[in-house]
Amino acid sequence: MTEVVSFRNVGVRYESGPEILRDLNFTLHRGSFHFLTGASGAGKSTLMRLLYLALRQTRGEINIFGRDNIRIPRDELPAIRRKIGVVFQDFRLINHLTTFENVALPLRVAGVEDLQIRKNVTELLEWVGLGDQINAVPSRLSGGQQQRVAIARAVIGRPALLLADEPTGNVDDRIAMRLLYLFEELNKLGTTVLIATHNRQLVRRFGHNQWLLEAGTLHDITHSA
Amino acid sequence: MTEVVSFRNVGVRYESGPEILRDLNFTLHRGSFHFLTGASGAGKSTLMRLLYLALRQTRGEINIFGRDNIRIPRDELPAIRRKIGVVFQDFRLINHLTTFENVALPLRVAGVEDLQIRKNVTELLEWVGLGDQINAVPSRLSGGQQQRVAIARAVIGRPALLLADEPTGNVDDRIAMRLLYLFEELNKLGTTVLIATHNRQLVRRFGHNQWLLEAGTLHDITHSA
Amino acid sequence: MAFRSQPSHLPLDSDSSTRFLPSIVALMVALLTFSIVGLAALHDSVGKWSGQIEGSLSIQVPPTGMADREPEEREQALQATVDDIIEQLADMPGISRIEELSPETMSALLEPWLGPDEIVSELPIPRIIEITPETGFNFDMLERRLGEIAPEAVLDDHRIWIERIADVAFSVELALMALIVVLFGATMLSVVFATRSGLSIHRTIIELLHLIGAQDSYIAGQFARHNLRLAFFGALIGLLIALPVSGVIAWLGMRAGWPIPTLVFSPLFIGIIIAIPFVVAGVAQMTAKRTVLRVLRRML
Amino acid sequence: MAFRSQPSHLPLDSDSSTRFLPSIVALMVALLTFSIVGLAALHDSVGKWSGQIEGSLSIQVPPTGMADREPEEREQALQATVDDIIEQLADMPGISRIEELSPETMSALLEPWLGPDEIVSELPIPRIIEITPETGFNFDMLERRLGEIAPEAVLDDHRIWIERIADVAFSVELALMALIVVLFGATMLSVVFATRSGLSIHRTIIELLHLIGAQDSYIAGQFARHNLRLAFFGALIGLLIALPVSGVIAWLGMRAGWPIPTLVFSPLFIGIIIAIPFVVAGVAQMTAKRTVLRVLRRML
Ligand SMILES: Nc1ncnc2c1ncn2[C@@H]1O[C@H](COP(=O)(O)OP(=O)(O)OP(=O)(O)O)[C@@H](O)[C@H]1O
Ligand SMILES: Nc1ncnc2c1ncn2[C@@H]1O[C@H](COP(=O)(O)OP(=O)(O)OP(=O)(O)O)[C@@H](O)[C@H]1O
Ligand SMILES: [Mg+2]
Ligand SMILES: [Mg+2]
Repeated sequence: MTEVVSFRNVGVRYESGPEILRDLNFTLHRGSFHFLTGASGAGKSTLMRLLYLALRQTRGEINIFGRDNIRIPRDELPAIRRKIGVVFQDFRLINHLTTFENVALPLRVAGVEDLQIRKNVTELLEWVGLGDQINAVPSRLSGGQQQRVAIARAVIGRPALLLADEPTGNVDDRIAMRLLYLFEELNKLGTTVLIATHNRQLVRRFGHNQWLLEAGTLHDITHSA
Repeated sequence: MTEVVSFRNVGVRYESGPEILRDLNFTLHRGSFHFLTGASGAGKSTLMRLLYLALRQTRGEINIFGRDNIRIPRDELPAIRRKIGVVFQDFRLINHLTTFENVALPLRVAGVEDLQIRKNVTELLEWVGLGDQINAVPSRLSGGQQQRVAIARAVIGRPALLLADEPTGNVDDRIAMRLLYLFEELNKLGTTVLIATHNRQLVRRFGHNQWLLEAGTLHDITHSA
Repeated sequence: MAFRSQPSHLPLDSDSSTRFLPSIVALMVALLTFSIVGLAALHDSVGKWSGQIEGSLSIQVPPTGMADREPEEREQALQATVDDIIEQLADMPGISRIEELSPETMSALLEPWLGPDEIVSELPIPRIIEITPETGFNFDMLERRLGEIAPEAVLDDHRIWIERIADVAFSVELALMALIVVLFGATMLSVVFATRSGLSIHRTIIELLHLIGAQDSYIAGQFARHNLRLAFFGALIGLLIALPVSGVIAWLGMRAGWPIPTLVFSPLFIGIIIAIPFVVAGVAQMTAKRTVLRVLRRML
Repeated sequence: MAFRSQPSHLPLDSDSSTRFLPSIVALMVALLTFSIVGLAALHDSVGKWSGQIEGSLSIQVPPTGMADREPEEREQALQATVDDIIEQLADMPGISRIEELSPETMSALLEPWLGPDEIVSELPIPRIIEITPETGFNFDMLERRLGEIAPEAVLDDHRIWIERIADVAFSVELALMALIVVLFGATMLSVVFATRSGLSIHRTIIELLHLIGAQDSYIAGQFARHNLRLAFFGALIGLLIALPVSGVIAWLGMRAGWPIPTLVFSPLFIGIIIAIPFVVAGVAQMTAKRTVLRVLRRML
């Protein structure tokens, strides 16, 4: 099975509002790397929400890890969610937990043992350049540092699918590159990566597949850019 | 008086931590336009905090609107703060207020009359492209839309000093340009503008003065870039 | 587009934390009202009892062992004992009046027992001494001293019993009053807690308002007004729950033979009940103001 | 670096909202404890009174207007009235026993008044009927019916007075019991409120945990345990405040002549007091669990 996610005629609207996304048809294969671009308000985060199962399509079919998303029983969802790492656009760090605890959260939830957690988290925090902020709470971190904590939390569990929503909006180009190398590293180990971003430069430099959300539908512009 | 802000040997540390900024010496003149760059964690937001009077230097002197910042009596601070517009890196929108109310806040606080507020806010929201989101609460807005609300709130009062901390991290280049035109517009009317950003492309395109924060000190790299 | 009617007020209402303050206030106000109604009812009862036990306590001096004496001699001996008792007890603390019951009153008292006959004056009738006790009166001490002076004398404990019970009822009343004070304090404390915890959620808003140049007094005023409204609303709900329930309980109680409370309809009582929401709202307002000002003072 | 000892538990402690739940719980538990101690003390008093008023109520049937008749005839007429009264009242509800006092008991009763003389049997002595009332007994009805049967008969209201007061005291006790029930309910409600409002602050954390793949039961369990601890802690503080204060009040009360409460030292009472923190903690835990599960169920 190489199809991680596939969409068929998917449409989404929030409550009684207009259809934000419509007629989405695409497939994410195992080990693929895509950039998702589009104007502000185009629906990138909405598409991400569909993928991390926080939102249901109003029409169409979504298949994720081989299962029809609306047919998955409630108690099987957590297991699927643990295979998905998400960098939220608004970080969603827990304010009263330290950097370490915030990053450790997915491992704690998965019941990984303490020693393992300690080793993995410290190592990863060193890599993203937060080795000296391990015990700081989010309010003591700079914007870019918070964003890196959010990224570390998303990748700590070596997810099968990584969704990053504007992961480099608050860091400089050097760190952005470093973070993308991290994503590529994961990708080489088999993780399917989808990154929503406004940073055209970055997209151009890494030259992976590029999708454009426009007027609610998805266009593959990998070769046209 | 053309000196809006001047720093003399300013240094800052948080509690007993290391000195984040040191020996800052610079002057912001009326009607000037500066970009502030620097690596993540360099101290850009910290410098901003000094400027919008949310933080005090641990040493040195800061002169703002002709007054020594630590000598301003507490009850005169609000009047000075109203002359400063701030786009916070983390937006700081009020969750249960609509877009309109969030943007109207500085005018309400200043006691501007309702009709005036209504006119100005709607006009500005149209300009930043949020004309159809006037009654949405922040949780219903996309990341870029939230950022634009934060920007609209910062500029609605036509401040004498505009401080924007990473104001384009969540919007695409087209909107980023549009927002910068808005800042330039204000700047032409006399507002002193200081924008902290990681977006080198933007800095390059607008070609204003560029300051670089590195190792805690400020370097003017306007002509070296 | 819905524009606010009061432009200078922040719309704090739609906030999700606003449900908590009213509910905790409603709860405390309901409890407080129950206790106040209870106190008023009890006070009425105690008042009624006191009215019925007003007056005195009596000592009977029986002509024990004198039946074989001459009537003259008997009366003299009895009189001596009576005078002795009165003299020795007169200076006891807590006795406001001590006096022998007149022979006429005695006849009247005995009439239903023995008939309105001459026979009374010839019989060895006991003498009765009436005592009007006052606060500080000590029944046990009286009994002890009486035992020393005239062991055959009998203290009529009918009235003293009522007195004692009224005393205990008064204690209960005091306890209930204390409970009301405690409940009032608790209500105020919970208003303070709830207001503060509500504000801790709004900390970021307070901070933001501060940074965009709002005066401390403006921010504090906004939150004070907001919390005043929430607390007043909560207190009203508390009253609206407590009053009908109290009414039903009172009705059931009266059916079961409790005295009809009149204090409940006095202006003082009604005034107190009406004052509750205002006091509660005032406390909430003040707390909010102080809390916000304290938060603000910590900021630059 | 400080690592947690329990890796599977989220460190929710350092959170600023955690101060509120314990304080409101402490307050309510203190109030509840006060009321329970008060009830126990009052129950003791009422128990003592009841012991003293056990027994009966009496009707005196005086030989009114019979002084000029022959002793024989007089006794017959009196006996007829007495039999009449006993017959007619026997079926009244609330009377468990009705019986004439024997002549010997009468003599014994009158002895201190008239001396141990033969004179008694020759005097027109009233007859006495003793009634043992039980629950459901209605004094006013008895009085009315007695007035119809024999207007000259006198109801001795000495004991009935005590009975009535004990009744009222019992009512007060019932009211206090009701108050305790209400306070208990209020404590539970405020635990529920405080727990829920605490959780509303944590909504984003709940959401995040959900999205990173935590099981509903895991999230609910974490918060349940956290709130259990907070509530237990609050309840303990409430007890630690209320018990010494109750002790001081009791001591003052006993100095002022209240009966010494013995119920307070009974195992049942001590058991109830000890149970409070556990019940409160249990309610907090359950509320947290349910609230979190409800929040989670609303999410996908
Ligand atoms: N919870 C919601 N309820 C209603 N409308 C929503 C909600 N979330 C988003 N929207 C609307 O859906 C549209 C798409 O939002 P989305 O967040 O997906 O955009 P985006 O592509 O991520 O934009 P950005 O680059 O600015 O983050 C926007 O117009 C937004 O207002
Ligand atoms: N409240 C605070 N207490 C202690 N340290 C802080 C606090 N705020 C920031 N810092 C530290 O100060 C340094 C500078 O932070 P600052 O937010 O100014 O960086 P920045 O240049 O804005 O970075 P970014 O581009 O990532 O937003 C960082 O190392 C950060 O950890
Ligand atoms: Mg988005
Ligand atoms: Mg910053």
